[in-house]
Amino acid sequence: MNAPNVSGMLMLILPEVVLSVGAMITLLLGVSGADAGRSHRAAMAALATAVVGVVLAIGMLTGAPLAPGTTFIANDGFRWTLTALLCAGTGAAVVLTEAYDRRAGVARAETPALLLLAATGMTLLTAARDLMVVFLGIELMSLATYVLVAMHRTSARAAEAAVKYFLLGAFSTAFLLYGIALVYGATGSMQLEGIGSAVASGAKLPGLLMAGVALMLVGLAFKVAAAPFHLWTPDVYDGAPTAVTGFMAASVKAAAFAIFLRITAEAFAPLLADWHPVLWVLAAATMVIGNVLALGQQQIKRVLAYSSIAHAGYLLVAVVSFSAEGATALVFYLVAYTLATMGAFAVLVALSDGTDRPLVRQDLAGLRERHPWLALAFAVCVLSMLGFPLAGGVGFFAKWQVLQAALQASVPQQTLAIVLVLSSVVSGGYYLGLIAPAFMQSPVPAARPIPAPPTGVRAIAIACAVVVLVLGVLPSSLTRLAQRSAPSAFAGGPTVATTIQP
Amino acid sequence: MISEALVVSAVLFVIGTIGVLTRKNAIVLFMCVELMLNAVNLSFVALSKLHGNAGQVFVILVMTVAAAEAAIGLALVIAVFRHFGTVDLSSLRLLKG
Amino acid sequence: MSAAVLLVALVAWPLIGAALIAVLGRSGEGDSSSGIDARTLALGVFGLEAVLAIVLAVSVHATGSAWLATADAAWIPEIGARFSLGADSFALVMVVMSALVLPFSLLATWNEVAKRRPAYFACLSAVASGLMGVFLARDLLLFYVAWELLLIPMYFVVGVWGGTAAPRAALKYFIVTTLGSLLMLVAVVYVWNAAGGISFAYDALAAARMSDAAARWCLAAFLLAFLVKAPLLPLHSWLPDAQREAPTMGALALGLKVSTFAIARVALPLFPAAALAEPMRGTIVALAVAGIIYGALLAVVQPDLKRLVSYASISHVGLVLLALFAFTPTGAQGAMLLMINLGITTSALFILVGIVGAQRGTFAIESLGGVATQAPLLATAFIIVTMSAIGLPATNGFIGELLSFLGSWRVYPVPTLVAIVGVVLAAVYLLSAMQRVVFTASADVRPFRDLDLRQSIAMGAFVLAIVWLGIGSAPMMRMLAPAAERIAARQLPEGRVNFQGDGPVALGTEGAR
Amino acid sequence: MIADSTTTVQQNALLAALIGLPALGAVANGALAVQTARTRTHAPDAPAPVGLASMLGVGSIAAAFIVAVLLFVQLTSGAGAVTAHFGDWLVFPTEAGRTPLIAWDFTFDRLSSVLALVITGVGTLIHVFSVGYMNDDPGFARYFAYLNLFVAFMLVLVLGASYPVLFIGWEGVGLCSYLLIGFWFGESANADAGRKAFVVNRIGDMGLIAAMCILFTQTGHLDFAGAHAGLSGMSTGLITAIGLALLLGCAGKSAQVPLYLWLPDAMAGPTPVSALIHAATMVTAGVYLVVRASPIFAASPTASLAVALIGAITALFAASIALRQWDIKKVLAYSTVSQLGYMFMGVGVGAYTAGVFHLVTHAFFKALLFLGAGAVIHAMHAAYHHAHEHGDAQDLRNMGGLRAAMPATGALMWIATLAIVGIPPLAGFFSKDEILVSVFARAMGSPLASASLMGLSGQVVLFVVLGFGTITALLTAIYMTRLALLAFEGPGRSSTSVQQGVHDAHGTLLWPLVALGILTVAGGWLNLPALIPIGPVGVLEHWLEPIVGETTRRLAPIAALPHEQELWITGGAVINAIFGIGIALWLWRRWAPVDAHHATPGTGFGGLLERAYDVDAAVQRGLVGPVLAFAKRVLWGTVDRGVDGALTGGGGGLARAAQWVSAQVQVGDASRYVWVVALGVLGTLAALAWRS
Repeated sequence: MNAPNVSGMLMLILPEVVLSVGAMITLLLGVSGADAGRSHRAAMAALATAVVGVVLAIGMLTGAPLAPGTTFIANDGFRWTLTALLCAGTGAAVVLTEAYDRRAGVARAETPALLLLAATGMTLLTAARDLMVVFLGIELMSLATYVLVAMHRTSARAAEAAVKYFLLGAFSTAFLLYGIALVYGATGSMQLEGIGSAVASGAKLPGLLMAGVALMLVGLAFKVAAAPFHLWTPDVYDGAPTAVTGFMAASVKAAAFAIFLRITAEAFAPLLADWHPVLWVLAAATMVIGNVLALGQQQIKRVLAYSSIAHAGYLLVAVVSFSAEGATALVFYLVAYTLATMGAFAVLVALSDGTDRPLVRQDLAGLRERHPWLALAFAVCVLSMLGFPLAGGVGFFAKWQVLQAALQASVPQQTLAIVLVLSSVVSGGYYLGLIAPAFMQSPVPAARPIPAPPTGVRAIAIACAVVVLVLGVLPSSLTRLAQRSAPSAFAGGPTVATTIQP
Repeated sequence: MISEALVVSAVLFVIGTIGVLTRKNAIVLFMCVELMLNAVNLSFVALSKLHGNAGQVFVILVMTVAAAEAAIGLALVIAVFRHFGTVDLSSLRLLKG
Repeated sequence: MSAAVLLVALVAWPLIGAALIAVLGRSGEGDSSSGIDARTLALGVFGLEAVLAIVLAVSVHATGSAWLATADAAWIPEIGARFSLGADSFALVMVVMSALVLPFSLLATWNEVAKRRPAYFACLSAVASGLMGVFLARDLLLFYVAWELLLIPMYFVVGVWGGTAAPRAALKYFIVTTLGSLLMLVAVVYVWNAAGGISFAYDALAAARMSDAAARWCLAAFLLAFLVKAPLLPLHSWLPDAQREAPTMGALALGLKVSTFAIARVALPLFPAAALAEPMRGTIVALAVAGIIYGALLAVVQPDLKRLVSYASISHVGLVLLALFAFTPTGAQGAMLLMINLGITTSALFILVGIVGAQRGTFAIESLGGVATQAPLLATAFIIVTMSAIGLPATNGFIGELLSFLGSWRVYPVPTLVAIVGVVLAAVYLLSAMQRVVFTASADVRPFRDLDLRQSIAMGAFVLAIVWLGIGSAPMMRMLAPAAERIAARQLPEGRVNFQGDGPVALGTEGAR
Repeated sequence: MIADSTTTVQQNALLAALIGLPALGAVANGALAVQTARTRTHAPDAPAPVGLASMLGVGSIAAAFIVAVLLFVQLTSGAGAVTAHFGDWLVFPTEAGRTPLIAWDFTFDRLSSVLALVITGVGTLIHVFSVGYMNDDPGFARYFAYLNLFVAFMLVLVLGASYPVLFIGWEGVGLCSYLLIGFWFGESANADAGRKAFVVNRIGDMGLIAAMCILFTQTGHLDFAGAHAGLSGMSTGLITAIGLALLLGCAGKSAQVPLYLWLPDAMAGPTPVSALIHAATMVTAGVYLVVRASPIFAASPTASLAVALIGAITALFAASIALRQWDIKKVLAYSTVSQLGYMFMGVGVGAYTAGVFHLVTHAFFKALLFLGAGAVIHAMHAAYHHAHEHGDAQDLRNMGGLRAAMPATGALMWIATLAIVGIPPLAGFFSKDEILVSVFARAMGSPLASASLMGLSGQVVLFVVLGFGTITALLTAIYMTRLALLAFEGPGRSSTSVQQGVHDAHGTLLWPLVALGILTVAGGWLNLPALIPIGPVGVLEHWLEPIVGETTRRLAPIAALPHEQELWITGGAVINAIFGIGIALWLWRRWAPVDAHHATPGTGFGGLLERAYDVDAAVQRGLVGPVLAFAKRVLWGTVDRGVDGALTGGGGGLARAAQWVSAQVQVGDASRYVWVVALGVLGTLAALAWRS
């Protein structure tokens, strides 16, 4: 193990340090000063922190060539790209939660602080190369999110969602933890690299190892909401405050996938032939279940919950492809998906009336007449989720990358590719079910007047849509970024995948 | 010795799992999860006998996290109780379909 | 202006135009906001597009080489996609035809759409860009993007500006066509990958090494995408619904023969061997022929005029496919002519049906009538366009039909015979409809307005095209001939001329025998 | 194809003018018609521009006639056929890489010259008649636009030098026929009749298209010269197939069994239209095509026999129906069908000149009959109008004794009647006689007699044809005499005031009849048989020799017919005709009809004949009705909506199923969700355990 000096170590975890310090400052700002403006000041501080996180990550990406990381903290393109993405997502979430909470009359400083704490956990996950760090990151992220879900104390729905999320999350964490323990027992290492090399050289306790791998996969599958471990998702997304739902759908999922990919790539690569069928089934089931069940939903957030499940399925295809292309596709997809999800949720935040009444499709009726630009942004983001070229912008290339990865895998995954596109066809039904009322129906008078959406929310929605569109025409930069961001484990090419049996 | 400890740990873990599966009371459920975590801790401790002290460090970490988790979990249970007047999970059915 | 600039402009200008219309456009009389009448703007956009198309057509010379004009620029180097456009004679004619149909259709339907005109014309303009992209793309990824670009604005055109059942029809249109195009996407990735994953150029992809089975599956995916949209029996039911609900311009844009063009341009050249393989080829021919009769019979019993036209076009598409899949040069030429001329004729029919329906507020054939006595110009246009749709010789409708028959008879005599029966049925339904609409005393007391000046100009252009192409299209046909030979030649097994196994037909040289 | 080197610029221009003049007339009259109709939307009673329209309409056709005469004169002066090339029409590649052309080539040869003269000549007369006949019609200009257009297309048909160009005229005249039959579309029956004509014709056109397909596939040519030259290498079976396909097309256009159904209905159009299109010109296009395609038919005796047999059946069938028709135009319509059958008999047995000869004479006397009938109808109509009565101006039962009121018309009609009946020396006698003689001669021994049709020996077929032809001649004599007697002789059966209102036609309604009457009397001199050398013998036969001489010889009798046999046949035919006239007189004296108001529908076989064997109803019930019902109920109601329902219903069903499933799974109870998680864990463990 190479041992960098203290300042080097600090540099390696600088974003996490910044984020956690920012969280503290945010909290302090939130409890000081006059009541009226303090939550706003706190939010601004959190936003600034997130921006600093983005800048730091981009700086690391674009600066001097990356020094090799340590055995427990990675210092690669994968980490920094996703860190930037997650910090950006967190920033957006800060703005959205503030607007949403303000409308509901529950704006508090804890929310941005918790978001920053969750972000700390998430960025740790992008970097973790040691199971202890993995566990720490997951728990930091999850615990903060549990609380965020419950932040609206007057809402019974939020409370129910939080407790469900918490109990199921804790339950699954137990499996993950047990899996970690068993893998540790079988390989004698906590570090992904060490596990990998131990596994490659032949584990002493194969039964233990397999059980450990299985349990860890279960824990991770739960976090990314893969079927059949997805049951919490619709309920929790439904009950959580809309802005928080957006954060969970976009950033939490992205972070979970980051660690999912790194663990499979660095630790479990030699066992690919063993876990590949499991993930294959999970991916297929997730795509089908997510897309089909979304069809039957009336509430927008539940539709988007199932949609996020379906996207988890697509991302799993990228993971299953298990190659540099797969990793590239994953990064690319996460960027596109985060943009689209944040944009769509920004529009939903703009439309919420401050109560916890669930939004249904009818609430979108006549959106084009009320807020033409928001309607357009919403359409773009939703079409992007559908993976539609040009009008759906970068979403198409995201799908393209996944399909490419699937078909370029050393054992091409045609079946998964076909399942992917066929279930995508189904998704057209519900995505257009969201767009159609916005453009083809007249507005229904709202029960409560909805105030004009705050500038920040509009800006996020429109900015997301614009970026989606621009990247949809010129995806080169993102493609290059994603290609640079594949974890170093894949640098050796697709040889690791040769053990898959078709 | 290690394998016995591992077996005990596994048994404890399964007991905890069964508890989670069969009980409806949120607090009891949470306790069962804690039992599962502690069962894992036992494994860690036992395995660190084999592999060095990383496992023991992990135990400390898990205990810390579990404490934080407990704080949050109990707060959430209280919130639920305030809204629903019960902590029976099967009564929490606002969110479904 | 160089050809490359023209090609890029043809594709890009409608998109720019769409933005211009959306931003600067004003809805018309009722709209007090500042800006230019969206229709005028749209006319300008479409008009300039038509001018560009004509300038391109005039500036290139039929050199006999595959590509008369090309443009090429890097787009996504990471995956080898290029912004690569090119026109051969076939594409060129399709481009000119579509670019001319649009402004005249706009003139003819000037007052049809009243609400949210800027958005309406912006959508149509985007559709135009997609059309041009499909016709001109030389890069498969670009083609795919253009292909899909057609879908979304068209979805809105049908759904937002359509009739009462429009949102449902639009959704059906979207889902069914997406089903096809997403499977095609898998095939696109597959072919690209098989060709080394470095280029999307048609030629490079055609050289991809693939197993027979893989090529067949990929071709099937491509064909599914195109045939759903064509549409081929039994995947057709979205079209009558969508065209029935859509405003006239939407309906006629749906009727432009993009999909059959795509089959000829993309699907068949990419998989020349697989296209000959049974049972796919036979199945398509069988379905095509069944579609001819089926569409015709359904048109016969349609109580709704707009649906009738729609079923008629389903019937016509069957003939295009039959001629195309005969893989004879004559048949290919016939199919190309059919695509061009059906685009014109069907558009004109939809316009006329729209004019009649708008005045009476219904498309129910039973409730229409009285055109001949009250609107002689409209009646004359109606007769001529109907005759073109029937395929009366000396109209444009005939030349394609005849060549299709001549070309497919050699390979598929019995299916061709059945197709000829479809020609008889075309007379039945179109004459019945025309008789009802034109040659009856109207039960309605309201006077029927004849074509106004704009409509007269537009219909005059269509009638001119119908007659001119019917009698004077020899130069165009001479230009198309190499393209037809290429389409068929790719499909011919080496050294064989005749598919039937009864020995090559010795045509000999001119004047022999 | 390159223009004939002998064709001069001047000839090219003449040929262009021949077709172009009527076409220009059509365009001009069309513009006039649109203008009139637009004026009328403001001023409903605006008069039709009769003067200008008739000048344009008649003038263009008369000019075309003059052009035709000029060309004809050049042709008689020894110049070869004029072939004008007006550019390329269809250019397309074929397998061999050669790029065939179908050009705008028109040939004015000896065959098309005859047809062109008939078309423009008789056409001019009928146009003149129309000026008077349509005088009061508000659609006057529209009428002439259609009529001129018809002539233009008809000329394209007979002048076209290739099958596709012929097909332009072929379908174009169909279009004009459609428009003119439905000219008075205010009554839906008229428009229906027009549509029926078009559709039935299209059924025939399928045959023509199929024939072109086979010809092109086999020979690579579609121009007459090239395609016919390519026949030599083809099997007889294929040639027969082409011939039969052509026969289908000809049967459609020339109203042969079973496609004759449209022609009686076509009488819904104005009577001059019936005279021009449905008697003199368009309906004979089938005969023309058989002659033009004689190399094909000559190469296939079987196909020729089929033509002859179809013709014979049609002739007899239609003649029998004509016996019991009361509508004067219906009688003439069935008579036309029957006479077309006669022409088919002629060209079917390879007597192409005889067929063309009968075509020409028939054009004269049938046009005269129709125009005469038109004059009668016009007069009756005016009389009814004048007397403020309502009655069917076309029903023979309402006529009677008209000769007194219309002496000129009556006399001309009697001449025409005797001509069609076959009384020498009128035109019809010579042409009908020639056909019968030809059939007999070939039945006695010829390539046709030794061929077979559907297992029947050719000789049997030819004798059947001869028998049918003879009976038809008898029936023709009966029904035509009946018509003339009912209309012009005996006492009048309409009210006195109507009878007094009937006056003979004059001016433009009369002198075309006179001209046709002269032609009817003199037409026989065109092709006198050697047997009756009262003038130059066989003019037409010599004239057509370069076109059909060779093909005629291929099917010609092995031995020439002895003169006495020919004399017997000729004499027999005359006696046959006189016998028929006698029967008609006898019947007329025994059963004087009552007027249409008091008449009862016929019963028994007579009734069946009156209803034209109920074929229309049978087709409606047996074919059209079931197909429509099938399309409506099965295809539209069940299949199409079913597929659509399955699609949308499938989507909706999937959504409902999804809703149901998520309602079952997503119950909201987290204590149940944990079970799913646990099962997932077990599954994953099992999967990995199984792997290792």
